[in-house]
Formats: sequence, structure tokens, C-alpha cells
Amino acid sequence: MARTILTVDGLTKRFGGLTAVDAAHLTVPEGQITGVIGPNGAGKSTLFDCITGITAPDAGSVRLGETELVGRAPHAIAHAGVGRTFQTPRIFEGMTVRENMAFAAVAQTGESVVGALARPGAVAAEEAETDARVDELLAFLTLDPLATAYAGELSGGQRKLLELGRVLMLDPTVLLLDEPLAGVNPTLGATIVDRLEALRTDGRTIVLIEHDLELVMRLCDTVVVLHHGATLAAGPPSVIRADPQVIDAYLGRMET
Amino acid sequence: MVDLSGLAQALTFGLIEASVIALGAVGLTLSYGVTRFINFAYGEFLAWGAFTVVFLVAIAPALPLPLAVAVAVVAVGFMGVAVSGAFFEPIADRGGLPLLITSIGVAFVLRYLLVAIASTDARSLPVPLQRPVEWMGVGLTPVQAVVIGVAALAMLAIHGVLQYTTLGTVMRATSGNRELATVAGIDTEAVVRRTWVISAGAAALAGVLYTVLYAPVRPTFGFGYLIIIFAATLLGGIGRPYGAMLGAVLIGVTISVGSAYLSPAYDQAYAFIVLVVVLLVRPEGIRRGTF
Amino acid sequence: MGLLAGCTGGDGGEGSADPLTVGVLVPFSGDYAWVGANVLPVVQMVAEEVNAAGGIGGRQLRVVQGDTEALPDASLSATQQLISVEEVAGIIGPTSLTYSAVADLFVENGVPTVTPTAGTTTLDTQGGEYVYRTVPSDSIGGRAIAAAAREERINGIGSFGSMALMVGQREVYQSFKEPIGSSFTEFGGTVVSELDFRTGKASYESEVQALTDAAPEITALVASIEDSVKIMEAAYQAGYEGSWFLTQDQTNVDFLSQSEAVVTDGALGIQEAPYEAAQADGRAAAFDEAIQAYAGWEETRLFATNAYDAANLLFLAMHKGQVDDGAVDRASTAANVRAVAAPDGTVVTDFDSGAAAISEGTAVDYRGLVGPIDFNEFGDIAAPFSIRRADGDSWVEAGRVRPADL
Amino acid sequence: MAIVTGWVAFVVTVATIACIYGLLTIGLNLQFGFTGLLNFGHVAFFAAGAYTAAIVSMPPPGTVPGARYMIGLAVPMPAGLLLTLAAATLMGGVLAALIGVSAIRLESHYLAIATFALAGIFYDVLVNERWLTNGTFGMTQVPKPLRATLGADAWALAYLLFAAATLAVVYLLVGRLLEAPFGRVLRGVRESTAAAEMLGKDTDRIKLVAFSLGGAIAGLAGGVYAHYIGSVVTGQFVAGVTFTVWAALLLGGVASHRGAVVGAFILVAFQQSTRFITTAYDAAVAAFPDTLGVVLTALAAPLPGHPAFLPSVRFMIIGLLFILVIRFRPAGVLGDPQEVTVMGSEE
Repeated sequence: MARTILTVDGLTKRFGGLTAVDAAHLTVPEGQITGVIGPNGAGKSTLFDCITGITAPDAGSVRLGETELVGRAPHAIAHAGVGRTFQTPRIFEGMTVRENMAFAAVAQTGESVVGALARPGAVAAEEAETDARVDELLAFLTLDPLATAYAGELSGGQRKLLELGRVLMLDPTVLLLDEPLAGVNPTLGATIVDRLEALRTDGRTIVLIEHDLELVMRLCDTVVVLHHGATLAAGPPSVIRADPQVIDAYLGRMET
Repeated sequence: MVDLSGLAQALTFGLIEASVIALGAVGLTLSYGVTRFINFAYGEFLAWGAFTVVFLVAIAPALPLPLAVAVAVVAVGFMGVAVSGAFFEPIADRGGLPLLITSIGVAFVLRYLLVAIASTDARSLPVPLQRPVEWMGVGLTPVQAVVIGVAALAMLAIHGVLQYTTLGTVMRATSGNRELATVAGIDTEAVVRRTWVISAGAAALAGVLYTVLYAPVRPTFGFGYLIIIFAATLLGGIGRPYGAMLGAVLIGVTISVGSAYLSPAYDQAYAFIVLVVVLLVRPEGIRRGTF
Repeated sequence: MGLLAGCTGGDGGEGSADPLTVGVLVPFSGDYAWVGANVLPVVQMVAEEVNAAGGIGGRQLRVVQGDTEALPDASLSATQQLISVEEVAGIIGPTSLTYSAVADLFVENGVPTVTPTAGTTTLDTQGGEYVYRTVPSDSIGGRAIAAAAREERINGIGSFGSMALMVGQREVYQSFKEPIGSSFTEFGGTVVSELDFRTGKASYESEVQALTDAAPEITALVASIEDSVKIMEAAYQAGYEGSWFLTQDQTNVDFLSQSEAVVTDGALGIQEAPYEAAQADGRAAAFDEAIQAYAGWEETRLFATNAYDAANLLFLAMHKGQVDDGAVDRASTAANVRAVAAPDGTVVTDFDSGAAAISEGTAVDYRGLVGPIDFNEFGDIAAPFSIRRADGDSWVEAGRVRPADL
Repeated sequence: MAIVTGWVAFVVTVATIACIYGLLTIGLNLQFGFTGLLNFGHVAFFAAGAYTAAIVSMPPPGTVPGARYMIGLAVPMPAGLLLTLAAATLMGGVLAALIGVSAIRLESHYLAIATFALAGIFYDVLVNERWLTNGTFGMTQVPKPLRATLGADAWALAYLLFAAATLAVVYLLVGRLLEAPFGRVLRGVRESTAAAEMLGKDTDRIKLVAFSLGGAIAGLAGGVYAHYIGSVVTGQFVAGVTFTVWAALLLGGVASHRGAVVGAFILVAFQQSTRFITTAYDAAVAAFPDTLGVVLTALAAPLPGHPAFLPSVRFMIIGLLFILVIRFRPAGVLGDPQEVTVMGSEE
């Protein structure tokens, strides 16, 4: 059984009267792809927001390995190793693809005023290193021909790939992908799925929100079903597919 | 003589100023509702309203003051529509930031157009000077009472429009989300225009009441008073007319009490401090509810 | 043909010698635009009279505006424009607002400068070589106010024992505060409270509240017309019973027209006394009539007489330079300003008579509308003051304060 | 020294003022152009720098007649110039940091109002706290380094060179910063603070650093201004200065480092050239009294005659500049349209 890398325990978030996430729990095994499914409004995105610190949960804990993440700023959580993409990609449209990628490079000397002015040598070295890594990732994601294009000119699918590449620059321990295939044309979709599988074989841990149930069942090692903000069920696709509660609440509609 | 010292009197002065601030704040918040940007040119409508009346009274002394004020309110109301049509609507789809920066330009144009016409001399209105009358323990001149009355009436009218007319319901719908309203079949162009008439008209009336209370005034007083109106609008919660009214009372009282008990040299600063604290603590304003 | 060909510093009509340029360096925009509006027409009128009489050494006078906008950086470039681009032979101005930012340029370029408006006490000890003024220093004006407040003989109301100083927070007003306060105490009165207030406020209830608490017999109110109307009306409403003493800025018909008699009646004001000699020989009345016609005013505005004297002094000084050394240059003009006003010369009261006398080689003593114009070492003048009392919509003279009395 | 006379002297003065506005525009561009922070209180940092330079270099109160200020450290010139400029820069940065720490998290519209209001409060402090700023009398004996030894003309030229050199140094240093990852991080924060945060960048700290750096450069501009004019008075630090710098930035090009400086020079040149409208008008009438003169006077006749008319036309033109640049050329003269997404797409 793979080691649990990320544990979400009793996570609750209320917006006024609405309980978006209701004591949800989630255990993410290392090196696997975990799918999070549920009808619209089941609290999937809010769950991601709470994990990554964008919204502070009302109760519950999120532990990455041993470190507790609740209460820490999003950038600290990112540094701790949690990478995340957004439902609608938030890429820097006014910067080139290459600049978008280089932006995410971690802890650069050139990011501080003193560093950038006083230590040009170190900055140049790090830039070269960053460029190499960017080229490698762009090639991996088939975006290298677009390296110098402005991100604003990219198509929907290309933006998804760019956002994935950007978060990979952080070399995160856990990768949270919010509907990586939504609005993507099939050919580019296949590339993205192929890249996800490659990341898994590379030992990367992925949690993804996806509506394409057939894909989820085929791709994910474990599936977690959210319903009205609560964890309805969790387990391998085969078990989830047969679970009466899930069928009734969710999959039932898919059968008819 | 009326005991003019004391908290009650300071509160009275605060309420008197609050009636002017409230009219301005309600007008600003209404136009924010449909345009979604903070209009730095709004103060100039106060100045244009005041100076239109000064101009009308000068060329037609026989014209009764209330009639001149009505003409000014309507004229500046339509001026608001013209300004919005010329400068703001064409770039309405470009987001709040370009609109906000454009409003700085519009403020310069309107202010110095008025200075070009009226020069920078201070002017006042033919309002009788009266001694305060004791009324429930505080001093209030009949003119000040009229000002509060007119402001209250105007806000009652705006309340009536919002609550009991189709225009009101449509305005409230559009102020939530303009695209949604268009999809729902509302002629948002017409709503935006009508909102501008009410918003700029309210500003003109506020400008006239300001001039009645605080004459003589210069044509550049609008921009200086803008921050006080911003404070009231944001205190009440941007986009909420009833919030704006409440905010205005609080700001008026803060300035007056602050000047009386702390130092009168920092009167603007008290409104600023309240504004900045509100922005930091509750940007969505103090009043519950959405409208 | 370019519409604005030869647009700057053009050499004027064909044939006649270069024009002689004079700069008027005062605010023409912003809150103090009224200063430019009061000073410019007077200088233009005098220049036209000089030009009509053949100019100076055959050269026509050209008056150029330098807008200081009452801002230091704008006044610096305006001064530079006048001195280096327009190459002015002399300057009328600047005001107290921007004097310290540009004083250096006058001295360094040796530009003769006669200011008709800068009463600021900072100029009390700096002028005299290039900078002169045809307006008495606020220190003398303040002292005159204090003396008048103490002497029933002068103010016609009573000898005031207690005074409050209510002064706007601007240099042009604060410059009066110390002179009034210390002189009033020196003359045996007591200053019961000093209230500095922020100028340009919407209303002044709190400041008036502090005033009524202090309950002075008289309040010296040093402020703009706009703020004074607000304060005096608020005081009237708050039941203030004491008297008021206003300064030159407010002692005019325009101020009285902006408020009601019940508020302003009995208020004391101060103006430079029309020089008895100027009144006696009708020059003051003639000037009033001429300038009101020329500029379309209904009354002679503040600083008009000072500007008249400043312009005449400067043009006479240039004329003397033309007669003595056949040319007009800045250094000689600066020295000549003092020379043409020296007390030992024969008395002249306008450009024509002065120029004629100078041409014949006689030393002249210019006496203006403001006073005898006898410069002390710092280029300051002492002038008699007329103490006025508001009565309805006009000012009535209550008494006179001679420089000797101070 | 007759080298600096006539038009040259005027141009030298205008160029020095342009260098000072260039520094202010670089500072604002760092805050808004590159980081998206809508700062409507820039004049407060300019004032903080100017007053600090004055306080550090002015003679002690005892020696100045009628002085109301309490502190005058009389740092000797010219050696002390670097010290006073460093102090001015520091104070501009500290004031920006104080305002930033409280207001930086605000959404841009609210930040605009907060900075506008805080600059208003700071102006009231300058006017009222006489013990520090000598109130409305202002600090009028700020020493001009080497002024005595050089004489006016040479000093004016020397100070222009000094101001230009300061501008050049700041331009190069900030340029290098913007080329380095530091610039890239700022632009990312401008485009989407949430995304930048998710990529591990402490966006609050970055905004604060950018805001303080912009304030520090404005403080330096205040120091250079103080030693140039020699007198620091409250009348100079009004909201109009903030919006003049904004006009320069919009004209030059938002988020364009070169554009900011070019915009400042264009705008100052425009402002100072309108000074000649009256003289040009008079000269034209004098030069062609008959035909043209009649036309011009007829043209001008209907316009109100009061002297505030022409200056108000100048401010209306600046207002139109704001409107037209945003609507038709949001990237400004030298800006790169693709870079300026924050202004929305063009017409």
C-alpha cells in the first residue's frame, strides 16, 4: 500500500448559510492519481481552495506528510510542495510563455533587490539553469514552438498545458489539477492525459477534479466522491463504480 | 442665547453637513451600481450644479431660487448622461481601471471648463443670513432646517423610485450584474442613462445645498469635497444607497465632533481616517444586507 | 506665412529700435489669479502712456506676463522665462508666496525688481539692492492695526483691551500675526487667544466656538475675503458680540457686497492711506477714474495703486539710465530706482513730468499714490495708513496712522 | 559666465524640472506600471523627501529669524549632499512602507482612494505641524551645494548635469532590476496575484517592496528638488502634482521603463511651453497688426477675458490627454500594447 502523502481530515467551510465543504476527509496515496468527482456544487473547487490556503477553512486539518497546512499563506503552502492549477487558467497574458514558466522558478537571487543589483553573476547562472529547466518542461509539454509567444495568444488547451508546466517548475510533492481537460480539444486532451500518466510513472502524486467519468475511471488509481460538500465514498474505480450510495447519488444518472 | 457648546450642537452641525454628504454619496453609489467604477469626476457635478444656480440667479434675478435649483438639477442630470455617453460608455467593456483613470481626465476637463467660464472667484447664493433658533436644546437656523428637509425629501424620492417603480427594480437588477441584466432582456443602455440622470442630478442638488450652507464657494470645491463623499459611500458599502445615507450621517458627525473636541485644523483628516479604517476592516461597508 | 511667425521675442515693427521688455511676475492661475488680474492692467496702462509719449530712448515698452501659479517650481521657470528668454529690463512682482524660491535669480542676474504686493516680513531685511517694494511690510501694517485698536482717537469706537488673533494658515496671513500680537501687547493690550485655522474650509463653527469662549473685545481676522465672510457670519450666528479688525485683503467694497450689513457694520479695516498730497491735487481720483475705465472695474482694486507706483518708478529708473549713459541696462536701472525716489530731488508725481525733469539733468523725487516712496536701506517704504470702518456697503475713514506714530 | 543665457537658461531650468519629474514617473511606474498598484498619493512621498532634505540640511532654528521649526541639522554642503539625498530617499521609502503595510492588500480601486486620502492627511500634517515643517512659511533656506563658488549660470548648468546624472543612475539601476527576475515577479503579481501566490511568491511582501521602492525614488526626487529650488513650501505638494506624474506615465507608456522618462520630458515641455501662449499671442498681434491681429482679437473676443482663462485651457488639455490615451492608445507612446493587459484592449 503506497504511503499517504496528503491527509485532509474533517475539513469544513461555510459561506453564510451554505456549507460548501462539510467535514470532508481525503487521503492521497503517494505516486498515484486520485480523482475527485461529484456533481456541480459538490464543493470540489472549494476543497482545493481550502487545501491551498486561498480560503481559510472553518474547521478541520490538512497535513502534507507531517506538516499542518491550515492557517498558512498560499505561498508558504506552495513552498511546502503543494502545486495547483485553476479551473480557468490564470496565466500571465502580458508575458511570454517562457516568462510565465521562468516566473515560477523557486527562490532566485535575482528576485531580491539586493540580489538583482549586487550579484549579477549568481543571477545569470540561475537564469541559465532556469532556462534549461523551462526548455525541458516545454518540450515535455509540446509547447516549445510557442516559447516566445505572448501567453495571451494561446488557445484554451495550450493555456492548460502552460499552467501545468508552470506549476511543475515548483517541482511540487502533490499536484492539484482543477479540471485539466475542460474545454480542451480531443487531440490536445490526449496529449495532456498522456503527460499525466508519464508524471505518474515518474512517481509524481496527482489529485485531479474531472467531470469526464469514463476518463476518471480509466486513469485514476483511487476515486473520491464528494456530495453536498461531504465525502460520500473513496476507493479504487471498480469499487466506486459498484457502490450503491454513489450510484444512487451520482452514477445512477449515468446508467440511464 | 442658545448654548452652542456641547455635544448636541456638534451632532446638529454634523447632521446638517450629513444631509449634503448623503445626497452626494447616494448619487455616487447609484452610478457605481451600473458602471462598476469609482468616478473621480463626480465632485465636478456638485460644482456645476451650484454654479448653474449662481449663473441663473445672476442673469434672471426675478427667477425664484427653488425654480433655478430645479433647472440646475435637471440640466446637470442630463450633463451626466452626456459625459457618460461621451467618455465612459465607449470603454465600458474595458474593466474598471481604464474607466477610473479616464474619470481623472474627465474631472480635469469639467473643473477647468467651469473655471474658464466662471473664473476662480468665490461666489454665493442669495440666501438670508439668520440667527439660530433654539429647537430641542440645539441651535438651528431656518435655512439649515430647510436644507435638511430638502435633502431628506430628495432621498425619500430616490427611495420611492428604487422601491416602487419599474425603473427602480430594473436599476437594482442591473446594479447587481450588468451582463446578467442584458441577458434577462433589460434594456441596460436605458437604465444606465436614467441612473446617470438621477446620480448627476443628486450631485447637483448636493452642490447647491453645500453652497447654501457654506457660501462663498469656488468652482474647484467639488474635487476637494470628493473624498468626504467617498468616505460616506464606502462606509455604507459601495453600491448600497441606504448604506450611503447611514455612512453620510456617521462621516458628518465624525467631522463635526472631531473638529469640536480634537482640533479643527484636521477636520478632513477625521473623515479620511474613518475611510481608511473602513477600507482595511470591512471593505464591503457597515450595513447588513445587499442593498 | 506662418500664423505665429516670429512668435516669441519678435522684434516688433520694422525700423523702430528693439522694444524694452518689462515682466509682470505674479500668479495668473490658481487661487491667487486675482492678484494678476489686479496688477497687470495697471502696468499695461502706464506702459501705454509712456509709449504714447515716445517710449524710453525711442524704444517702445513691451509688457510680458510671467505666471508663477503661486507655486515655487512654476515661479522658477516663469522667472527664468522673463530673465533669459524675454530678457526683461525689469520686473514688477513677485508676491510673498514665491519670493524666496526666486530671490536668488534677481540678485544673481542683477534684475531690478519692484514688488507691489509682497508684504511678507521675510523680505524686511533682504531687499535694497535689486529688490524694492511699493507696499509697506506686514510688520508696519500689523503695528498700525495694533496701534489703531488701542487708540479710540484713531478707530472712533473705543480703546480695546483684549484681542484675539484669528489667522489663516498661509504665509501671506501668518506674516501679520507676530507684528500685530507683539505691538498690541507693547501698546498695553493683552492678546487673549491665538487661533490659527486651515484656509479654504467648508465651515468654521469649531473655530468660532473657540473665539466666543475667549470672548475678546476685538478679533484681528487675517484671512481671505471668502474665509472672512464664513467666519464673521458663523460668529454672528453664534452670538459673538466683539468687534473685528480686518487687513487690506478684506477692506474693500467687494468684501462688503458678499455679506450683510448686520454682520459687517462696525468692522474696522486698514488700507494704505491715499497720500494726502495725491488726494489734494486730485491725482488719486484721476487714477481711479482712468484705471476703472481702462480695466473695466467698478472700484480701484487691491494693489492697483502700489502697481502704479512700481511701474512709474521702474520706467523712470530706465529713463534715467537712458539719459545718463545712453542705454538701459539692468545694473543702472536697479540703482536708479533708489535715485529717482531720493527725498532731496525735485518732487514729481508721474512719468511724464519726471522724465522731462530727468532729461534736463535735475534729480527727481518720485512721490506716488501710496505715499512719498522713500526707501530705507532694505528697499522698504513706510506709508501712512487709513483706518476704515464698515458702514452699510461702503467704508468710512475712522482715522489715520502716520509712520511717525508707530 | 555668459554661456547660460537666453533660451539656454530657460531650457536648463525646464530640463532640471523634467529630470525631477522623470524620477517621480519612474517611481510611479514601478508601483503601477509593473506591479499594478494604483497609487493616487504619489505627491506625499515627493514631499516627505523634500522636507527631509530640508530638515537635515537647514541651519538650526536659533540662527534663522522668526523660525518656527525645531530641527535643523545643518549638514555641511556640498559633502553632505549625498547624506541629505540618502535621508530623503529613505524617508520616501519609509512613508511608502507605512502606507503600504496598511493599504497594499486593498483591491486597486480602494487602494486608489486610500492613497488619495492618506496624501490629503499628510498635506494637513505638513501645514499644521509647524515645529517640523515651519508650517506654511516653509523651509526657505535649504542650501544649494556649491552655489557660492560657482555663480548662478554655472551652478544652474552644474545642477542640471547632477539631476540628469541622478536620473540616469536610477534609470539604469531600476532597468537592471526590471530585467532581472525581480521585474518578472512584479509583472506576474500585476497580472494575477492569486496565481503568483500559488506559485510560491509572497505577493504581499513583493507589493510592499515595489511600493516602498517607488516611494523611495519619489523621496529622492524630493531631495533633488529641495536643493534645486532652495525652498520647500506646502503650496508645492498638492494633488495636482500626483496627476501630472500620472499624465506623464500614461503619455510615455504604462509598464515601459523608457516610456516613463520620455513621458515626463514631453509633459513638462508641454506645460512650460504653454507659458508662451500669452507672449506668442501678443507678439503675433504686434507683428501683424492689421490682418492677423484683427482675426485673433475677433477670435479671442467672445472668450472670457479673465486671466485664469488660458491656464485653465492648459489643465483641460491635460485632462483630455488622460481620456484620449486611455481610449485610443492605452499603451502610451512607447508602451507595448501586449504588455498592457491591465488597461483592457484598445478601441
